[in-house]
Amino acid sequence: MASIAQPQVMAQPITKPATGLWSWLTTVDHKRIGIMYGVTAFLFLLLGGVEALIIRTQLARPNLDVVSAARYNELFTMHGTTMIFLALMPMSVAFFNYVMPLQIGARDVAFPRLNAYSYWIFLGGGIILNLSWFFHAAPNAGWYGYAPLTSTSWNPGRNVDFWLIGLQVLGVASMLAAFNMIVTVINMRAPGMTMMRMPIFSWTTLIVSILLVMAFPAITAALILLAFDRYAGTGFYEYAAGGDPLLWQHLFWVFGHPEVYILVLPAFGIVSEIIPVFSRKPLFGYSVMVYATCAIAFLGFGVWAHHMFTVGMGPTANAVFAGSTMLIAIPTGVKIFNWLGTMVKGSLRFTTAMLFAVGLVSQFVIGGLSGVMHASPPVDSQQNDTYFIIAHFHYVLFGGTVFGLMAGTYFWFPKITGRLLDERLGKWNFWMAFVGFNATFFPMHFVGLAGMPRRYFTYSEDSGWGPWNLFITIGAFVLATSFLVFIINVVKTLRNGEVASDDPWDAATIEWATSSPPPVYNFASIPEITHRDQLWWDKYGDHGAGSGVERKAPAPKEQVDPSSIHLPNPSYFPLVSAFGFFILALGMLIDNPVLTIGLLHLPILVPIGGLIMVVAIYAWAFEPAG
Amino acid sequence: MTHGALAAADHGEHEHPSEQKYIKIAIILTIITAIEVAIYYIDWMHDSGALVPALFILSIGKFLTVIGYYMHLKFDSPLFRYMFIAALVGSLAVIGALIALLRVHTIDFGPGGFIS
Amino acid sequence: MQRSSDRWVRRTSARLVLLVAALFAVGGAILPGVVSAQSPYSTISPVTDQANDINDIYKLTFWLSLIVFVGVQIGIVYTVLSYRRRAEGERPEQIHGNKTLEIIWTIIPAIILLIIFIPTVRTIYAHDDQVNNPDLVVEVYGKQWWWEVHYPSEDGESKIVTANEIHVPQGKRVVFHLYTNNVIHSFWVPQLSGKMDLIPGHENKLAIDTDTPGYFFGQCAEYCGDSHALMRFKVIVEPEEQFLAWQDAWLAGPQQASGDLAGGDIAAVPQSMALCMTCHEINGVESVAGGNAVPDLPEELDAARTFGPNLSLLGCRTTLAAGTLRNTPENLASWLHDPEGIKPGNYMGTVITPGSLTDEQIQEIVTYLESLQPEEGCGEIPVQPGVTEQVQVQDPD
Amino acid sequence: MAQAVATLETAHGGGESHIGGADHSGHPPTSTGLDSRKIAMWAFLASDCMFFGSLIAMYMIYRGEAERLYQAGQGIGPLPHEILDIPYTSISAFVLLMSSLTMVLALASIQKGNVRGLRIWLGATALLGAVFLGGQFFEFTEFKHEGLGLTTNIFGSSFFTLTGFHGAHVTIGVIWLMSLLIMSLRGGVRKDQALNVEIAGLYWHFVDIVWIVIFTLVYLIPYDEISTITHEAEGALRQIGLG
Repeated sequence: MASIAQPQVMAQPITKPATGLWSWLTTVDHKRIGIMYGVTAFLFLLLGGVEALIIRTQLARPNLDVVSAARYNELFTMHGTTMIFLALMPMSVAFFNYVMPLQIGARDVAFPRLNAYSYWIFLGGGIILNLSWFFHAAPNAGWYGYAPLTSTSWNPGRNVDFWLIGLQVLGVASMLAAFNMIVTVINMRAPGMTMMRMPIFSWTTLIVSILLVMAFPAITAALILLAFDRYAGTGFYEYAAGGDPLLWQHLFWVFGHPEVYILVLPAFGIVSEIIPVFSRKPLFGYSVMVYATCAIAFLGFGVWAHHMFTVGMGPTANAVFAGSTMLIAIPTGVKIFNWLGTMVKGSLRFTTAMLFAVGLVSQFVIGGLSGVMHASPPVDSQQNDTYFIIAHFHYVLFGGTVFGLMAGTYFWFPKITGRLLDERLGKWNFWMAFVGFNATFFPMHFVGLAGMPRRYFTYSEDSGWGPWNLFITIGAFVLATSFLVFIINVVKTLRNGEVASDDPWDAATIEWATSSPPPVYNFASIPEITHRDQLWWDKYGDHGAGSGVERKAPAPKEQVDPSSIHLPNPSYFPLVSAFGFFILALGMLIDNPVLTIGLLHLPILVPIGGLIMVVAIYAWAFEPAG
Repeated sequence: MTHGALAAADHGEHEHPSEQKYIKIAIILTIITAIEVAIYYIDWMHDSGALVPALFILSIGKFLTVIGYYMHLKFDSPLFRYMFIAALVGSLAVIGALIALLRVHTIDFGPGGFIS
Repeated sequence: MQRSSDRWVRRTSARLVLLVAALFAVGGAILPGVVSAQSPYSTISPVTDQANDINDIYKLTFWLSLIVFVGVQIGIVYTVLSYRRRAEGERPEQIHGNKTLEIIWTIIPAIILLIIFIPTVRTIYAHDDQVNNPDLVVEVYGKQWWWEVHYPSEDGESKIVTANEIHVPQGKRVVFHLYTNNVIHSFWVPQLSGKMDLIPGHENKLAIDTDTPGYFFGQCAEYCGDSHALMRFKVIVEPEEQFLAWQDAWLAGPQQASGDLAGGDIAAVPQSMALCMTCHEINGVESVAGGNAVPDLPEELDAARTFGPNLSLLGCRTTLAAGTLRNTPENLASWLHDPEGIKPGNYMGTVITPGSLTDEQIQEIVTYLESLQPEEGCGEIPVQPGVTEQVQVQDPD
Repeated sequence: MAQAVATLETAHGGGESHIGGADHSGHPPTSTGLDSRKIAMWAFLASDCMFFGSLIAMYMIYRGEAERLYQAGQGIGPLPHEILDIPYTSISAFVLLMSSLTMVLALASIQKGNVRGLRIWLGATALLGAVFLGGQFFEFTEFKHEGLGLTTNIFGSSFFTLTGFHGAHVTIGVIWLMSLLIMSLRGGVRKDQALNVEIAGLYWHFVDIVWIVIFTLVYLIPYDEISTITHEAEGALRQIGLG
């Protein structure tokens, strides 16, 4: 009865996907929303990249004056904020959206309209953050906005307001998306897909979503207190009023450290899918990998104060957090070794996806090891807030996350578009990224050891940091060029790339069982799951090792009448409601008349936006879901 | 047959407490609240230092009663129990750590010149 | 047969590549580290016990990391080279895992981490203990963007108030008490010790044992606004006699060394400095006629204002504007001409803009300030071996 | 861990075919057999634990700070023990507690198909919620009258923020209950839609348990006592080197 539908033998697509702008604005299809997340996030990635290049140009030589000090501070704040909240997180969410429901054999996520809503709110938040440039008020207090530099006394402009409102909006989007993913993984799995048969990427989706819903409330609360400080004049972070600036740091890092795992675990999930496929071996120690992911997530909540070793927490707190931080290296190390174990004795094929995946394994190790160095508070007291730290977290977030996401893009691109990205350009892309990345970030270790603090808009000639900085800047431009190669590759592929079969990589998980790109309903009939790596099982059964192993013939297709397939209706209410939310948030930031209701003084746009938002939610609640 | 399948049975059919039970619980909750307020007014409780632990125990009792009976965590699928208890324990750990870390700061502005 | 020799060739070439790669990795990781040690802000050229303790742990983690790094990279390269797919139909043995191996590679990292953890904890507590046994306490107040330094006396009053250049005696345990009344800063002299933050409402302490004479460069390490990068300072470790002489000179207050000004009276501040004296102080100068006219600042800036450095003995400072300019009459003049241009966002720049002071006034002020020196001269600043320049400066243009 | 995973295992026996998706009741079968919306609500409540946790942590960190500043001669404004009205708030707490009872009775009614009972108890719950809110509004204006505003001192800031966000949760709850009531009056909530009521109920009870915590931590624990307690705790923490 195990039946994987083989859509390529179908005569024609049964349900034609709707086209046109309206169909995208009202879509609730997880695949389209995934694509929208991916494209938007990539555009923000380019924006953040341009900001980074300006930063690097300014630092190429001592005492340069490419941008002013104030503009430089805006640039690094926005670079960090953009990359974390607008590029890497939503890119991961793009994969959650597109791949996870296919991997678990669902027709869509649990709440399709909520999914669209998350995307539109995210877009609104991204726009709000970047609108700040046009109001000459780009955030300038650093991506972790330490109080009291964010207070009105020390930062009177609108800059910090754009940041806090933007993050608050993005937080709502992330949380809604995460609830959706949690419920989808728990509740929408195909028959027979037990948790321990679930593809490892879907596992990471679940774990990351749990991290999101547990970590974001801390920053939500912290931002609310900051908003009261700025808008109402309270003193939560003002020592003179009885407040404490360290409360901000603690609440921020209670969120901020799990956030690091939110950023990197999806990439781990992606390479855990890719390495087995291109090694033709199952993932080494699947269950240990699952437990390691859980352990990282769990420990991730107990290490936040290692960002604060120099604030004077006292020796015991420093020692405790040093210990918990070092502990987290253990499950991470297990992952690295298990990936290696997967490759050993495998039959390795180096597609671009595999190159990026192996690149992650090799580069993340560097970030992990430098992380262990400043897990020791005394060492951290020399490295904290220097370029050594910048090197460390770029090895984690670029060598880890971005490499992983690039690997995922090369891997699932044929599934998403039906065309294979060009492998020759892909290899150029990888090697340029690899060389550029190391040229940019490896020397930062040395500059950091030589004592160059981060967030310096300039430095003196005598510091001796000049030559390495020039080298770093050149590396950054090489790295940037690798993204140009990627864009060329995508454009070329979409125009006339090689058409992909349903299963171009001889993969293991069931998203490769449906057509490329998949039909709106994903699977004509929901596959029955009997094994982990179900598709390999279907193709090879219990064939052992050998040199001439043949794939099994695909099971005979099952005829399904598409009109019997139940799909959610498109809806424009998510867009309208998110628009209302956007207006509400904007009302807090730009000049508009104030409305007084009792004790409340609200800028008029706030209630208007709120009304649009609520009315649309009601309309949506009473709209037939389909 | 797993727990999940058990919970899959139509809602309302499985062993929820009866209405009488709900009312009994409400009476218990009211009594606990009354005790809480009453002991607040007993000087001995303040002086002996027993008040705070007593209040903690009583309110934890109320808390558990409401989530156990009114929110059906006692009867519902264990999934919900795991989700909520895990979140609760996690939050408590973080709150406890935050309080321990932040209550213990020295505010000593040093002699002279601080506001200069 | 054919296949196994094929594999042998692959493996041998793989080993060769590995050897070369490993050499490169080790060399590449260590050599530039040596270069990093050359910077005046180097974190790996310690001169105090505290910085040495830290560097010892750093070296321990560095070598352990290097071993793991090289090991893992060799593993990756070796695997990548040895197990390439040779035939399309090839299907390797389906290995799902190996309990023993997985336990081993859980335990080994745990042991390595324990090796790092033990000296870490020992150092944390040792350093924390040291702040309670000072020979000399120096209070440091972080400002936007400079450092105010107080040397408290027994009676609780600050005897000496200076800025940006911290004199300390050699061979003593100096404990810095760190405060701020504005935003967070971080006090960091890499060669002397790790950094410690200055946080509003908190008192943090940092101990150093000053054994090596010389001057050591410090800088702010926590982002604190526009000119965060221009908040440098210097710790000058000098023989005790010299330190005491310096202290005496400060207690005596400035003498007017230059005869250019009428009367040679320190209190005869040029009239053009009236505005300066609303924010700055000079020991021995009570106030200036008309000096109380505090300029109208925007409300939000007024709330945020920090006052300026004490200018007593300015003639002896090696640098101006928190270690960013060499102390020369020309640099002082260009600072007075346009503070904002030199240090973006600073409060003096909201009061003094180009044109606020005429060239004559600037000349008068420069002459007066540079003449603020003790009677017996400024005293030599010990030279730090290996560093040629006395100051880490920035081009005023 | 393993047990937690086990609870997630699918409930599908395997006999039934799921082609075509929806079953007759409009709900596609789910892996756990549980309704997705209910899981989502519990996930939300888990997350809200952390939200209120952060605010409560903030409150507890600043608890006693206003008194300390006052003693140091820098404080202004009413202090907690001068202004908090225990008897008044006890009644509020009782009202909210009773609303949990009416909520659960509303659910019990609709699960038996008793639409009339549902309406009565839903209405009662919303009314009790509104009474609680009215009480809070009166309390706030009274405090304002006595000189304690959001920005008066750190006690005012933390008190109004914590209880205010709880009040906002109650407000949303009341609106939700009213919406359900109106839906029911228009014939919308039938026995097979009891889940709609159950989910609203989960939210409502959660708001109630948050108040149980707030009532104890903010109102009942005496302010002078907590100061000494933290003092002792601080001493103990210092001894182990945390200070």
